Amino acid sequence: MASALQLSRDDLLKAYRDMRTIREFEDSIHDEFGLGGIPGFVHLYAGEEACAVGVCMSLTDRDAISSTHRGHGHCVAKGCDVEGMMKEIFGKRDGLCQGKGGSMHIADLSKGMLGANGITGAGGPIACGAALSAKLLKTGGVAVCFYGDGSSNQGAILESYNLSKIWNLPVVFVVEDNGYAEATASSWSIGGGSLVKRGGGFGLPAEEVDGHDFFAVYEAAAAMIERARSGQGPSLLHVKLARYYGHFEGDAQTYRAPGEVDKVKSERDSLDLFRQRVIETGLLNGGDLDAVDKEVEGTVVAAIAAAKASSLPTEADLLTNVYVSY
Amino acid sequence: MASALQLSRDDLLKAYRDMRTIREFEDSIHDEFGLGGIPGFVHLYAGEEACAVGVCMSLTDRDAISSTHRGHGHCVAKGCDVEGMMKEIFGKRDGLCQGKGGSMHIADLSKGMLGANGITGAGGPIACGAALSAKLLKTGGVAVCFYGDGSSNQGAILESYNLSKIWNLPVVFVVEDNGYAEATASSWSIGGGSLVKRGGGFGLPAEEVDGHDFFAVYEAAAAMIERARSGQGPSLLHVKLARYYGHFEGDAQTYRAPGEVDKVKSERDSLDLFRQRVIETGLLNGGDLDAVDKEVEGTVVAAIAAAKASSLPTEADLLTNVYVSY
Amino acid sequence: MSKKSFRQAINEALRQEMERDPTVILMGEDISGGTGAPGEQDAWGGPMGVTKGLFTQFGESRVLDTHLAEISFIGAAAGAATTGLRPVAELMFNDFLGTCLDQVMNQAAKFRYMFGGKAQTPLVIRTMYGAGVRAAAQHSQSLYSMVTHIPGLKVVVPSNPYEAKGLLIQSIRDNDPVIFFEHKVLYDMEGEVPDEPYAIPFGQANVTREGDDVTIVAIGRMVNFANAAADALKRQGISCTVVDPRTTSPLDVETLIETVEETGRLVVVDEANPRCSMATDIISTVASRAFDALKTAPLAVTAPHTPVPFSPALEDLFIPSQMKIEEAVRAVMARESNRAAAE
Amino acid sequence: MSKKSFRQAINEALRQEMERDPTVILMGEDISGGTGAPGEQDAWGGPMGVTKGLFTQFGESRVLDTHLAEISFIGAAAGAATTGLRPVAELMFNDFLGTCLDQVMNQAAKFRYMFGGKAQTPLVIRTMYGAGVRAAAQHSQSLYSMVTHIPGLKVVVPSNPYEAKGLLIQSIRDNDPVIFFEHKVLYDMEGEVPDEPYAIPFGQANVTREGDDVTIVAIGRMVNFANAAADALKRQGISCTVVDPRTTSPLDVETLIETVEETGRLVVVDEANPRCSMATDIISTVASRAFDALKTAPLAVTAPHTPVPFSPALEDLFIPSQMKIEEAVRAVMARESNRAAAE
Ligand SMILES: Cc1ncc(C[n+]2csc(CCOP(=O)(O)OP(=O)(O)O)c2C)c(N)n1
Ligand SMILES: Cc1ncc(C[n+]2csc(CCOP(=O)(O)OP(=O)(O)O)c2C)c(N)n1
Ligand SMILES: [Mg+2]
Ligand SMILES: [Mg+2]
Repeated sequence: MASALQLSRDDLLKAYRDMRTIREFEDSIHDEFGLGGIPGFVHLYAGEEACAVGVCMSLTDRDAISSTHRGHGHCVAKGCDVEGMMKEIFGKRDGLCQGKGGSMHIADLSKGMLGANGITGAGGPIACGAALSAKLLKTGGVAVCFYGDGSSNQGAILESYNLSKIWNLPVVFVVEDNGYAEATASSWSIGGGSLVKRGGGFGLPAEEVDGHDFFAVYEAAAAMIERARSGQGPSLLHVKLARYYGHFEGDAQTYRAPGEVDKVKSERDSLDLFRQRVIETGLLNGGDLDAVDKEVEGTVVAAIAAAKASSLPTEADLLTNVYVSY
Repeated sequence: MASALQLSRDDLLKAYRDMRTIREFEDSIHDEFGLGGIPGFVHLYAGEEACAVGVCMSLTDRDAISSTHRGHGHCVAKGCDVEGMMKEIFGKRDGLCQGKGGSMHIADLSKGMLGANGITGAGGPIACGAALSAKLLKTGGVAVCFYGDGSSNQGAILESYNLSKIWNLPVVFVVEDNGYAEATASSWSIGGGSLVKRGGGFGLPAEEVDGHDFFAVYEAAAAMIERARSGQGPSLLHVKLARYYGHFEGDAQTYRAPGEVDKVKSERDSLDLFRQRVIETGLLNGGDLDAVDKEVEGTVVAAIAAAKASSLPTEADLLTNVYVSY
Repeated sequence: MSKKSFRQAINEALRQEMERDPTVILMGEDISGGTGAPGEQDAWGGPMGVTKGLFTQFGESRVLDTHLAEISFIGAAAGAATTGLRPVAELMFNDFLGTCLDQVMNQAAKFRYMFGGKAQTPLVIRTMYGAGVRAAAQHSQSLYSMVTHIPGLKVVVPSNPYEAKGLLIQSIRDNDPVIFFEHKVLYDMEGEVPDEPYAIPFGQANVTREGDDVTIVAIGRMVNFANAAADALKRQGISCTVVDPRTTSPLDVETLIETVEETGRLVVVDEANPRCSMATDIISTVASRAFDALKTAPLAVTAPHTPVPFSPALEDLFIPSQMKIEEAVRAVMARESNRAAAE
Repeated sequence: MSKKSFRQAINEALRQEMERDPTVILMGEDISGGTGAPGEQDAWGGPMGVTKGLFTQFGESRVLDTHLAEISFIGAAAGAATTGLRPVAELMFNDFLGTCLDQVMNQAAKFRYMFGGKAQTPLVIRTMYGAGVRAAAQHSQSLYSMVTHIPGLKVVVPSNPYEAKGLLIQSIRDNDPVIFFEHKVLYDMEGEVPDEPYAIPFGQANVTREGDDVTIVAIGRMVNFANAAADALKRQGISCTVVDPRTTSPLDVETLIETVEETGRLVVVDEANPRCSMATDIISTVASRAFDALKTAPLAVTAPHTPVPFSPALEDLFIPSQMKIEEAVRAVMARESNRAAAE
């Protein structure tokens, strides 16, 4: 099994940089949204960084992921350009999707990022399709489907478990169980209470993992990805974690227990845990990490400035790209 | 637990009569279809009688069932009028659905028969809805959802498992696993291979039962129905059985093993097994059963004659019943 | 009578019908909110707060949070409707019809006909539609045309708070499956709404402006744009009739024809995509049934044949505007038809 | 060139495109048949035998039986199409669109636009539509209007074997998602079909009859009824142009307008339900864009606004017939429009 502690210094720095980038990106968007600069619905990934990054560490551009309405973290982890993402979220013409997609539809197919998705669970079949392409075209690629605890009850996801199993597809299902679907608790909404058993009911090897612990996610996901890559078929990773912000920006979150998020932040923050672990084990030192923090802050500040400065799409853009032009 | 051997003489005679009626009904339709008298698609239930009857023995009119494209057996077992069914299948105006539904859409809501259904798996949510009505209106009723092995992979069914569990609905899911969905084997199409485990993945108590054995089905179903009725929630019964005819009338069935059906007919026929069992145990005698055979033959012959003699709908019927008239 | 928002009007209609009839229940994703959670139950009242307070008043056997899985809960609402309840199910965004259309189209809509009139399905599906809040391609569509195509469904598209309350009450009392479309931009719109319950019958269009020159037929939110355009045009010397069909199925064809017979000109305003839409439906109906009354070609003001773009710069161009309606009206006024020339 | 059935024409198109391009794959329920079973694999070739033999020729990595669950396999086809394959997925009956519409409408159709042009989705969904075989309400619908409403989808409705082969080859080569509608009653229809591959471009209508008096536009199977009606009417002294649009999206508006400019009269024949349909789409388009060419009101011959009834006695009344088309043509010829009177 892949051991996270055997990761190279560069890999560890990349992991931290990606996690830090996601955090910084989301915190900044939270602020900008508050100031009124960002249009539409925004769902932030802050708090869940170790999942996207821990999983995507084992993927390259030939591998594909399908994502969710809460997709910024997956995008960063899969290598999407941060400035392009920011421009997209601001609705600008040189955003990753020319401003036509927005937060809920960021995609970069060249990176194997098949799209955030406004339809919960819809990424299941899409990931199966990408896995089918990888299998039949023998690219050696795999596909990862990210989705939430609430979305795990969608027919689209449940059918995909079965299809992936009987077609023996190289796909890994990663449930990001942050305890809530909007305001509804996952402890209530998941019949039977165990997604590991749920996976087992479809013949999927399944495992639960602490989603605040990058190393735990990385190791569990790497094994499942390796399993898929070597032709042994699909599996399911149940990742327990917490979101730091509301369901969407504007959510008053009265359904949560008082102090719930603060407790996670102080005890189980993924960045803190990572920092602690790498310093304790001597893999990196505080200075390394501080340098990344600074670098990332600069990147995100620059991305926001660029996004604000860049221009909007124009009337001519409205009608293009409905169909392929011949 | 309800023991089938404690069933009254009347109950046993009713069970046999219903099973025999289904067999006779289906065999006759097979013949009539061959002669060209029956329009459209027809899916026959012959061979699976012990399931519909074994389950419906524990239901009354306040209980509801949702059925499938292969619905004649469920209709008979739930008390639909045989002549009305036959007229419907022939497309006649005084059929159970005025000739507008046909074989795939026979319903009789007054009997709690919510409809055969041409959409595989669609009965799952409908049964949940009926169970919700029973629960909220406190009728004491339960709902049973019949569906096939192939249909068991539909999102509609899989979501229904979860909904019934978290809403604690009085519903029993009865999978009729006849080994095939059209020409596709259930041993291939069901990921993980076990519907008992599948049910477990949603927190549903589940059990497998021999669907040729009326007594086994009756006992297992009665326990699950009782469980639902007493407020303990949903469960799943995986019934293994065989269909005697093709998927639909006209299916050449080259996907089956040679002699496959003959073997079941000679060794595990539900009517033979029932006869053997009740005679062995002295609950009924051969004469009782022969009398039923004769009675049923007369009923079905009369139903066919009546269906042939009755009149077709007319132009005025085309536009009625799209909406309720006020 | 008092000023209420569209949101309040809907909430009040639900509350009053639930008070009147114990078989009316609500279900949907977070229509209460907080189920199973450690904090407040009734935390959301739906994503827009439309059902807020109803859980507190009616409890968990009347206001049911569902899991996040539309096939099953929309289908369960249909099944419950045929077995004694009158469920009002919330499909959060009409864009999610794609996840549960079978239960709407092949089940609820067809039960009655398929079963020879023996089933009754008093189901209401409330759903949010429309562009304008930068919610992008999968949360901004206007899909009433799609369900209007399907026999057995009744389709309601209210244009203001008064209409919303009266039409929703009628929807709940109706014994057929009804899809009730709420435009997300209208929730904060205010208007006079009677405090007592009242029902607005289906299939009776509302003529909101009367004029001689052009009939403008508009759907849902667009009625307000059409009214504003008509008022502006009046100042420019063009007098318009504005028709709000209220329900697209059944459609009040008579009123459409009558008003076109008076004006001789037709502009249809529909926020939906243009192909096989209500815009084509209304123009086709008038062209087929009131052709001789038409002085010139009818015109449609619709969204383009594109998904809804995210960027505000594009979305604003996507949505029909008062300006575009005025231009369309002036265009039909300006057209010298061959017929007019021949007369 | 040789006589082939509609079924054979489709099978040949699939075979030739699969031979030409190794990324073309097929998937669907029992399109091979027999997967996992003890007897023959390739036992079915789809429920109508349309794909029969392709499994035997191309094997299990090109012809994939699916499980019975449309959301996932139709969605997988969409996902595969964006990642290098060119899947032709069979949705057995178009009535099952309700089970998987989200993947069609919100995913495949929108990828390209939503992602700023960066996705390409060369997906074909073959599906069976139409009434006529007593398959009742859930297996007999004609739902091309519903998908024509959705931007991003191309919609093809072939009327005979020649059209089927050429349009299916074009569908497979096209880089957009295409929904290909096959009328179940046409599978046994025979016609001359070239042996070699050929592609019929989208958006170019086929004028199957030329005449002076009335333009009949008909969709899919109805083209054959329209041709027969035109031939019969010719003997009655009425000369008709018949237009087969071939694709409802894109629609060849120019040919519609040109032919109506020649004849001045329009009858549209559409087997689908009438509301928000291709019938209304075509009438509305012509009324808006060629109003002055119209001598009299256009007329639609469609199914009624009801589900498809089972009983043969009713289903035969449900489907537009050659007789009804002839009646409609005679009716538009007889109408003395005010305009004509005024001229
Ligand atoms: C088909 C569909 N139904 C409902 C919604 C509305 N919705 C958006 S996100 C969400 C909750 C998702 O919960 P979960 O899957 O746990 O993901 P999380 O937001 O917690 O990351 C809901 C109900 C949707 N987008 N799509
Ligand atoms: C949604 C949907 N997809 C496909 C079909 C076509 N179809 C009808 S029956 C059937 C097989 C059903 O198999 P199973 O559930 O095992 O039931 P059985 O026929 O064996 O009783 C299929 C694929 C359908 N009717 N509905
Ligand atoms: Mg969640
Ligand atoms: Mg089966």
